[in-house]
Amino acid sequence: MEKIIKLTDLKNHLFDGMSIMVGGFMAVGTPEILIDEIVRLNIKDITIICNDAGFVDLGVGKLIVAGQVKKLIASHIGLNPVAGRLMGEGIMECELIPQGTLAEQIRAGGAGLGGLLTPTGLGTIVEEGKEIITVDGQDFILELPIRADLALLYGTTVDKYGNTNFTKTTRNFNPVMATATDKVIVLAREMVDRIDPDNVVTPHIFVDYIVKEEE
Amino acid sequence: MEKIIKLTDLKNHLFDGMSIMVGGFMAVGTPEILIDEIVRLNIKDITIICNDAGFVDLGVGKLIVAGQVKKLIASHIGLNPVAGRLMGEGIMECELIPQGTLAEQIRAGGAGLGGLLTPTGLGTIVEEGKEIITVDGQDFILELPIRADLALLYGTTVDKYGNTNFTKTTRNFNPVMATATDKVIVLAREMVDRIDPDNVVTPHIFVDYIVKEEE
Amino acid sequence: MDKNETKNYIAKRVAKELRDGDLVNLGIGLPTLVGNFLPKGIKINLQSENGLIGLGPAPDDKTYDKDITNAGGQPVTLLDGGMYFDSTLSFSIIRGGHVDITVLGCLQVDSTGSLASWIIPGKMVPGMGGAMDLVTGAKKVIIATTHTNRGNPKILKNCTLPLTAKNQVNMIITEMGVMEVRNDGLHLLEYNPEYTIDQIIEATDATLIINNPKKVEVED
Amino acid sequence: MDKNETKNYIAKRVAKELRDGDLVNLGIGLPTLVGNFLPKGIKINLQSENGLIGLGPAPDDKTYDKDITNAGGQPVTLLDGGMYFDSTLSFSIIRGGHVDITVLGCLQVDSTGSLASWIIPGKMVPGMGGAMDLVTGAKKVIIATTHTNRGNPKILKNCTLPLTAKNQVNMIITEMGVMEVRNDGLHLLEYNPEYTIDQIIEATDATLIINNPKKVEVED
Repeated sequence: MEKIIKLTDLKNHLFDGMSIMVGGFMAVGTPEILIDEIVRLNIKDITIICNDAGFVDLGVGKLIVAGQVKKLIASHIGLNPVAGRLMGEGIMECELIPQGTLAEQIRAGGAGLGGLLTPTGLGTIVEEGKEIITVDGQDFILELPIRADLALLYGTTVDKYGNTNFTKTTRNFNPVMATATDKVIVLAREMVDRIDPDNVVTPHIFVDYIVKEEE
Repeated sequence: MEKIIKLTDLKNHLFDGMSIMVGGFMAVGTPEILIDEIVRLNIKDITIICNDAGFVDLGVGKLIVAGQVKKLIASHIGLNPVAGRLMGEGIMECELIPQGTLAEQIRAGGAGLGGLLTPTGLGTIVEEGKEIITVDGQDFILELPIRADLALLYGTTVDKYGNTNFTKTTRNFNPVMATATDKVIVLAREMVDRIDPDNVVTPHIFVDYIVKEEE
Repeated sequence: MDKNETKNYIAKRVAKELRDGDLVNLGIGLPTLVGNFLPKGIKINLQSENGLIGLGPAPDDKTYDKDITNAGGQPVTLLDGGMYFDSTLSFSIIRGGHVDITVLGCLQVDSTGSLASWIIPGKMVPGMGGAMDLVTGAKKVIIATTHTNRGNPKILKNCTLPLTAKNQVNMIITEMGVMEVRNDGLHLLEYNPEYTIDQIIEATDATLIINNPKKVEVED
Repeated sequence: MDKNETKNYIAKRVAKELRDGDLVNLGIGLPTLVGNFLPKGIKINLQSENGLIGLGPAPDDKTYDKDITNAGGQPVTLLDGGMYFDSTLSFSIIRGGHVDITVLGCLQVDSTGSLASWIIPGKMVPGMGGAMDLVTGAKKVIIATTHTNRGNPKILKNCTLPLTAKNQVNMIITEMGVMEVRNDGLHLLEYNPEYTIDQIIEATDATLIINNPKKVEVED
C-alpha cells in the first residue's frame, strides 16, 4: 500500500468536531506544516490532545489562536497566553493532566488497557471525580485510556514502509500517540532507504500516511 | 562509579530466598553464564520471574533442574518437562501469567503504577481471586505490579556508562525488567565506546553492574 | 487426505481470509503453514510476539542467526522493512487491537466463541504464553484445527477445559468446512464437498446453523 | 544579598544535597542554577522530563541544535553518555522512583510537606506539566525558594492554593535556612547566620521545630 500522500490530501482525513493527537513538546517535534494546513482549511471544533498549548505562533498554539479548538487536553499551557485567556473566558474547554499521567493514558489507549493506577495527583484536584483504588493499603487514582481520531506526528527519518524515528528531544509524545488513534499521519523530515531493524522506534504498522516535509 | 565487575563478584549480590527477574524468551536473550554461576553457588529458594521455564539445559531451566527454584512466575513452561513435573508434584510453585500481562505487571513495577486494567484472562481461571473493575460497562481484571530483588539481563552492546542495547529478538523482556528491580546486572556480549544517544534502549541509570561475557 | 494434506487444506482456506497489508500473528504448528499459501498479490506482515514484525522463512545455513527466533524459539529470518521490539510494545500491538488476524490451534472451541488451548489439568500444563492476549486483542480470531481429535469432537457446545478466552473466536476452519461464530450460534458457511453435511454435523458437538452453505474453494 | 546572590546562595546549599551518581531533575528557574555549584568530585546525571538524561550546559553557536531542548523549551546540549527517550519512559523513570532528587520552586509549601506550584485560580493557570509526577515519584523532593514572596510567607502551616502534591516534600531550602519535613513537623536544621532565629520564625507561617540548628555552610 502506498502511504505517501501530498500535503493537500490532508483534507481527506479531517472533519469538524474531530479529535487529534499532536506530537511535540513546546512545539519541538510537532509537524508544523500539517498544523498550518489545518489552519488554512479552517477545520472547526477540534479536540486537541498534546503535551502543551504550544506558542501563539508555533505548534498547536496556532490552532488555538485561530479559534479552531473546542477542547484542549494538555499538561501545560503556560507559554501560550491566548490558551489561558480562552480557557479563562470559557471559550475553550481545557483539561489539564499531569504529564506522566497523560502519557500513560495515551499508552493505555493504544495498548488495549482499561486504565491504570497512578499515585500522581492524589490529594489534589486531579483526583476529583475519579475512582480511588486501594492496593495493599496504598491509594491510587484510576486513570482511563485516551484515544483520538487522528495522530499527527513529526518523524525525523521515515522509510517507505512507514517505519519512523524521531531524533533527540523531538521524540517525546510522538511514539506513544502513534499507537492510540484510528489513523496516523507522519510528517517526514527525511525519507530514508532503510532504518536498522534494531533501532526502529515506531513500527510501520502504526503509520497510515506519510507527508514529505520537502515535496 | 565503576560498574564493571567480575563474574565471581556475582555472589555478593545473591542470597537464599531472593527474587530474580531473568531476561530472555526461550533462552534467547538470557545471560547464560550468570545462570551457570548461580547454579555453581547453589543459591536456594529462589523466586524466578521469566517469560518461560527455558529448557532443561538452557536459561532459567538450569536453575529449575538443579532444584534451586522455589517459585516460578512465567507465561509458559512447555519446553522444560522438569518444570512441569516439579509443578505437578508440588515441589516448585508455579504462577502462570499471560505473557502480555506479565510484561505489563513488570512495567507497572518499574513505572510506579499501582496496577493496570486488562481484558486478557476475563472469563478464565486467570481472573480468579482478582478484582474485576468495570469501566464504561466493560469488565477488566486489575493486575498488580511485580518487582524483584535483582534483574539479570543479557546486553548485546554495552557502553562504559551502562547504556545497553539488545539485538534482534534477544530484546524481549530485558528492557522492562531493567526498570523493575532493586539491582540490575547486565551480562555484556560486547563493550562498545559509544551507543548513538537516539538508539539507547536501556539508559545507564537502570544498570548497576556489568559483567563482560569474555573476560 | 493424509495428515499433511489435511493441514495444508486448512491452511490454504485460512489464507483466503487475509487481506493485503494485514498484520497477522500465526500460532505454532498448523497455523504457521498459512504463510505458505498467501493469495497472489497479497502481502501481509507477520508478527511474532517475542518481538518482531516481518517474519521471513526459516533460514538456510547462510542466513541463520541465533539471535532471530520466533515465539516457538525456532530460527527465523526478518524481511525487508521488518523490525524488532521488546515485549511491552509487542503486547501493546497485540492487546491494543493492532493485529488484524490471529490464527491459532485449539484443544477445544465452542459455539459461543470460547477457546481452550493451554491446559489439560493434571496432564499437560504448558502455560498460555501469549495466546490469551492474542485471542483477546486481535481484531479477528481464526481457529485452524482438525475437526476432531482421534474421532472426538473438538468443536463443542461449551468448552469443558479451562478457557484461553471467553467469546473471542470469530471463525473456525477445519478440513470439513468453515464456521463463523455469531450472536445466534455457530454457522456453517462453507463445507468441504468430500464430506456430507450429515458427516459434518455428526463430527461436531456444537449445534451448527446451516443455511445454504457454499463449497470450500481452495487451490490444489 | 541581592536577588541573584540570594538565588545562588540557595542553589549552592541545595547542591550540597547531591551525591555522586545521583539522577536529578531540576525545575525551571532557580533550581536550574544548582547545576552550577556541584561539589568537587561529584558527578550527577541530570534528567529533563521531555526526554533526556545527560543534560549539558546551554549551547553556543557551534553546538546549538534546535532538536535538543529541556523541559522549558530552551536549547540545551547532551553530555557524553547521555541519551534520549520518549515521554512514557521518561515518566516511568520519574514515577517509578528512579530519580534520586528533584529540586523545584513553589508558590507555597507547608509543614506537612504539601506543595502548591501550578495554579493561582482565576489568575494564572499554567498547568502542572511534569511537576506532579516528579514530586510524587522522586526519592527526595527539595523545594528551593526564596523564604518569602514580597514579604509574604511562602512556608505555611497549610497550603491555601490547589496542591501539586500532598505530603511529598522532604526538604525546603531558602536564603534563611534549611528545613526538613518530618512526621512531627517542620524542623529548622540549618540557618543562615545573616538572619536571627527570630527573623526566620517571623518570616515563616508554619511552626518551626528548632533544636540546635547549625549554621548553613556554603562556599563563596
